[in-house]
Amino acid sequence: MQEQKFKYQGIGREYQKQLLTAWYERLQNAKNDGRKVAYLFVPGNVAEFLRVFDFELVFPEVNALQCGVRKTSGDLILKAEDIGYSSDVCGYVKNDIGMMLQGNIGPSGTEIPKPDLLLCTYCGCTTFIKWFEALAHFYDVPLVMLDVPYMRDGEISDTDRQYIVEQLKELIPLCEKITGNKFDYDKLVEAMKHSAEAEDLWVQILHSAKHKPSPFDSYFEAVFFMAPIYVLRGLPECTDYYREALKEIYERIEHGVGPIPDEKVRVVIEGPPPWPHFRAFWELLKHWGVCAVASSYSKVGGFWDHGFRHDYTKPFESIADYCLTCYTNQNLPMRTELLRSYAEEYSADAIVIHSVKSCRSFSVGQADMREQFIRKWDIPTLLVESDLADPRYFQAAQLKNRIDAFFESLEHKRLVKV
Amino acid sequence: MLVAGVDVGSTQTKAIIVNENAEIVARGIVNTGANVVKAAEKAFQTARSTAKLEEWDVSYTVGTGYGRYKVLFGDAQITEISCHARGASFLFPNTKTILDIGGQDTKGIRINEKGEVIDFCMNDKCAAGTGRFLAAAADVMGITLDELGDVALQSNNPLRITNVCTVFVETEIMNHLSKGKKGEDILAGVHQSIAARSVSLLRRVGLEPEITFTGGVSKNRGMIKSLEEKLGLHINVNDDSQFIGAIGAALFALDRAKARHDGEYVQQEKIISAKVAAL
Amino acid sequence: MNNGKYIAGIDIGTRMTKCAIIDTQTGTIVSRATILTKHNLALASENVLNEACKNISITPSNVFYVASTGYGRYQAPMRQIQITDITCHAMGAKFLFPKTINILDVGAQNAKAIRIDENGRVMKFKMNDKCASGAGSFLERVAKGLELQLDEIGSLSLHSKDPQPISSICAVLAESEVINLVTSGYPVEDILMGTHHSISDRIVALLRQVGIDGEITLTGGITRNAGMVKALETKLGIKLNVNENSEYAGAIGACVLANKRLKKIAYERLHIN
Amino acid sequence: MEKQMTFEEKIEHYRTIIDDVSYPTVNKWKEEHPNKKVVGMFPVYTPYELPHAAGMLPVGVFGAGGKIEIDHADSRIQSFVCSIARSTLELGLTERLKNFDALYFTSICDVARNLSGIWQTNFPQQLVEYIHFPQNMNNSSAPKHYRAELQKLVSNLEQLSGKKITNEDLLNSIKTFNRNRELCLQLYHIKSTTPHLLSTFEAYIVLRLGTLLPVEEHSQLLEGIIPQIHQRKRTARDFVRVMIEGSFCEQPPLELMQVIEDAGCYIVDDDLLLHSRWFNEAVPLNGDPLLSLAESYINRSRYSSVRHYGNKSRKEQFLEKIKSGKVDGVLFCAPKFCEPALLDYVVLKDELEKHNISYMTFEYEEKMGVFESIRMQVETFVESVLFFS
Ligand SMILES: Nc1ncnc2c1ncn2[C@@H]1O[C@H](COP(=O)(O)OP(=O)(O)O)[C@@H](O)[C@H]1O
Ligand SMILES: Nc1ncnc2c1ncn2[C@@H]1O[C@H](COP(=O)(O)OP(=O)(O)O)[C@@H](O)[C@H]1O
Ligand code: SF4
Ligand code: SF4
Ligand code: SF4
Repeated sequence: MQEQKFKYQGIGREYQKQLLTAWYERLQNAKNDGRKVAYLFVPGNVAEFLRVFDFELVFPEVNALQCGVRKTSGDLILKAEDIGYSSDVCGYVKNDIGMMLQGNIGPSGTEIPKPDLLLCTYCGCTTFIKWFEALAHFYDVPLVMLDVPYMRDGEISDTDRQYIVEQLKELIPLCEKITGNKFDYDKLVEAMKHSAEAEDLWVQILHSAKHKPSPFDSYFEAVFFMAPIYVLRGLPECTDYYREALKEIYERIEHGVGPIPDEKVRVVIEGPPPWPHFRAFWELLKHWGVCAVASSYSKVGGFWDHGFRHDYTKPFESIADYCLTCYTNQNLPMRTELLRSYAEEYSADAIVIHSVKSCRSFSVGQADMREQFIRKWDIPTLLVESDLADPRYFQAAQLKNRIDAFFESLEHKRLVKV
Repeated sequence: MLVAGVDVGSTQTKAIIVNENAEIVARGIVNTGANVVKAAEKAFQTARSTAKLEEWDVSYTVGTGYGRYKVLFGDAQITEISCHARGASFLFPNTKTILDIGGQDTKGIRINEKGEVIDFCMNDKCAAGTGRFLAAAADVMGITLDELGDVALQSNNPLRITNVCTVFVETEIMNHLSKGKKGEDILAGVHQSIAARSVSLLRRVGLEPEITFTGGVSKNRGMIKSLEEKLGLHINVNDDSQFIGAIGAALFALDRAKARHDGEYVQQEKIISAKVAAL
Repeated sequence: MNNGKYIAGIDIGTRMTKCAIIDTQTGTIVSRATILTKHNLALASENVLNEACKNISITPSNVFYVASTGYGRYQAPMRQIQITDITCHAMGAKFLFPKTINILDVGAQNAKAIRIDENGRVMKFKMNDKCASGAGSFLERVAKGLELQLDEIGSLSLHSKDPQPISSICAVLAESEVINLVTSGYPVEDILMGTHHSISDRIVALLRQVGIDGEITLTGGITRNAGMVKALETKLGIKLNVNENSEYAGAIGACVLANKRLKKIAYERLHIN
Repeated sequence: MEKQMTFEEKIEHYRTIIDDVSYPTVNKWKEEHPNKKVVGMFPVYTPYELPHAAGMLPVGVFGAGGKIEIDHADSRIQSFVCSIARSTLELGLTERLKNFDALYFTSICDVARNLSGIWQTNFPQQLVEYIHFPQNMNNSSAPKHYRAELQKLVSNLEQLSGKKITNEDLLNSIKTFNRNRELCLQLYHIKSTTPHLLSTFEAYIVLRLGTLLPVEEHSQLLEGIIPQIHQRKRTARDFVRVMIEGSFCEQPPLELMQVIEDAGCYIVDDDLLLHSRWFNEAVPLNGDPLLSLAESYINRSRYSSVRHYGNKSRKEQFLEKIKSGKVDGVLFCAPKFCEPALLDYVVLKDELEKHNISYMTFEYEEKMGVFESIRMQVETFVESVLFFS
């Protein structure tokens, strides 16, 4: 069935690749073209706000992710360890610093321009702060914090929202000074409109995984499909992309096909993927006919699937809400409940947690989550450990053992009972 | 109906044959050695010959252990983790935690009431804390593995062994010996050191009684005692503990064979009724 | 004979105890000795000193200052000062090869990577003393397993054309792997070279942590093993500094540092009086 | 009885108290005040003034320091996490914190943050607070936001105790803690100017005891021992003056401090138990007390890796500490897996290299057992200063 050629097959992946390549090229030329460059993080990124000033945006995490997929992260991490970084700290940070030490040549071979502004969007992960402090030290450029309080009470408080709004407003003069461009309210509104439209489309793709079989893998495929909503959000290209990608999904549904030829098990996945061994990890699960119907990682850059959209009628407040609600900024009880509800909504058979050694922001608490899933809700839950950037921590034999032991018991139940 | 489980370990290969009432009818054990495929065949053959069975008498075979894919005559492979869990909860139904100390690795497995694996954790790649560590100690002391535990049990004053690494421990033992320390005290120290490491492995998966001890090292009485002391709990062991992986595999084989059997039966019924209908 | 001429450095290792004597007037090494440590560390230090003295026909009473180092440094009864292996090996390496920046000291139970500044002062170091897979005992075991002499394995491995990779990370498990490989018919020299490569991988990883930055001097008992030297050089892609004194680098460094200390004390006395 | 004890005897006695993970001082207090609440304070800094103002006992929670076996927590928190997180959870799971009615965590790192979440799910009967400290110090609304945060804590405490907290209460608490901080600083002054009179090992025990006692009692105790220290007869030795950096949260084993000092070091400054001297100046007693606390946090708190400043000024403060302590070298001594410390290390040592200051680094964890390797490292460091300067 998969062999059949549909009109849109593969567009989601291909188109996305083209967009990213174009983006890296544009970055390379940014300085020549006289554009200023801002570095920021994916979670809680204030892309719309920065686009008003025509900043080029660099996401160190996206670079690190791409290096991981292209298997260069291992060497870069060693470079960073050579200057003193411990083997126990976040692999993304080391990957990025390693890249900087090697002349800042990005994953696709193009040069990544130096920052004019380091905007640390502190959305949950405290390592973000340490990361950008290090960049500020090495590049000797100013570091500006956007302090986003953690969702410690499980809900958005007006105090927190106002605090972010005030910080954004105070950021305006600095951005104007760096870029020489005046703040323009209409431009902000326009970017917000583009964003909301793209977000609508993206959410439809995510929700499509409720179909059986799922037309879409909400983890292994989503990580490609979600790149434009991070790096291009607020631009019309982004909306175009999702329009096309959604067509592909519709077509898959129509033909009753999905990413897994014969979907046997539906799972919800928590935690970032092991980029350097992305394929191998996918294969380990595919072997058992596993399709990820929902994942938390596809929400790190924004939590839209429960209704949030950038809202041009109150741009600052909605940016604040966007920052506050992204997955990394949600507290553990919220995260646990979210995964549980996904398992229900997407009729999943199990939850798989990929625990990342060097990312404590995600990992600490996952083992405890698993206890909750198993004890409170009787959801079979598998926890595996490796790393998102450091290839040394991917122990294929151990992982295979663990994954096989888990799915064979699911399968055994089925074989014997049915 | 007879089915078999073959557990191909890094050091020893075990085979078990059970009947349809899940009663063990035969056992076989051989050293794994360099040729893993042969070892699997030999263990299976040993078991069959003790029960005077031919290959076709066994209707389903599950391979497990690190060399499970080398059980070329098997019908399916299941990881040793699932098999140990299954075997342990079969022999000791209240098992919650399993400690498996084999030749080259140590595993901690936590299971639920249904005998399903919740978590497991293993130390491989390092011989410290495995059967190998004990074998090295036995070597240095010039005694056999069977004697090791009993010698250690005689000690009243265990020495503290400070090295973790198997290589360094050998030197440490020699140093103790040359200083005239008693063999049993040294060995008791060695057992305690492994017990400590094993318990910390169990803690990582969450230690809940009852605990069942499996693998070759469970034959060592000194080890059982050290573990019980360290844990302050009774641990389950019986004569078949080294075979638990193979037993688990055989039980899985039984389930599958039955399911297949039923399935075939249903299938045949359908065909027959279809034929009848066609008449 | 002038009583005030000789300084001795004694390096009490887990396996070997080494001694070097320098003549403070010429600043040269005049005697060396090495013996097996065994378990009485104090005795080892006395024996090795006697031996080194005997070589140049003096008695320990002619040695007026003794600096001890190594694992048993606190056990040498005749010492005036004890200094750590790291400081001593660094200084010894610097003395033997003045342009040294990095030092690799590989003994029986541990491996150390050191980085020094232009004065021989230790800037950074990393050591591994928990796992035998990156230290000399690993080789001793393999030699025993293959029924070879320790001093044979290095030269034998040099004949290897196609080193056989060893997959086990652990020295103990690697030993069985090595024996399995032999029974499966692989040439011994290839297996040995593979073993040497596997150890050097770990040693080089240690070295990377302190930063590789210039001439590297190898010290410790491992320098007697030509196969290890070659394996390390292959892995690092540069030549290592090694000579017949390298094994004594710790003891020599102890002498040099003792001399330095004495000069400082003398200088201070001069200024106080 | 306290009165007749020599300083050394006192230290001995205090040590048995701080080593006891059954929290004897807390149990005693709870017996004497059966209706009052106890609030656990996770490091690094937490506003002790607030529970105090509510008539509660704020108590430092620093893990178990290797004193207990981790039986349950190891399966709840993975192996690549600092020991303090795991042993604190173990204390909870083994009901050793059952006398605690509330627990405060703060935005120092992801581990502490997620631990607060684990706590919420596992101990629903306790009030769990996760305090968000401002990270954007240059923002004009930071004091306002942090003040609101403090106000929220106050309201929750009021609910817990059923008693209103007045401005008067708050001012009184601030005053009490100002005094205690001043006394703690005096110990540090002794350590820096006459390090032979007071070792870090001793100073630490005294300060750590402070996290287990009512603050008034601790201040009184300090007032008693400070003169005793001055009267000690000890000679200064040819030791190297070092500063410890990186031990701000999980505390190093006491043996480790001894090993460092025995190897020939005077630890003249450190970042242990930072909360005890968190503010550089007294918190002002005029005006709105919560705002004073908020503004003090933003403008007058001590430098640490888990408190964000503009990058420049943080490095400056680090160097300033070194200069004012007349330090020969810095020992980066961080808990294993402590990301803030390990990440900061690279930036800070870069600064040291620029200024030609010696440093050395090693990691510790609660369960260490042997310190031989660290002893050797510190000795080497001391030698590198002694032989080469
Ligand atoms: N009688 C005995 N007493 C003590 N230890 C034993 C005994 N028999 C076997 N062992 C230990 O058990 C190990 C083999 O255990 P096993 O679980 O079969 O290992 P694996 O499955 O890894 O091959 C041997 O290496 C040996 O150390
Ligand atoms: N004759 C030899 N040939 C090759 N290697 C040797 C020889 N003698 C010693 N070695 C190597 O040196 C190691 C001992 O090194 P040494 O520095 O003396 O150790 P330590 O200082 O720990 O006693 C041995 O483990 C061995 O690998
Ligand atoms: S710790 Fe995790 S969330 Fe934080 S920067 Fe690293 S990878 Fe990202
Ligand atoms: S510590 Fe010893 S036993 Fe463990 S891996 Fe290293 S060499 Fe092997
Ligand atoms: S020790 Fe470090 S990582 Fe652990 S809780 Fe404290 S600050 Fe966080």
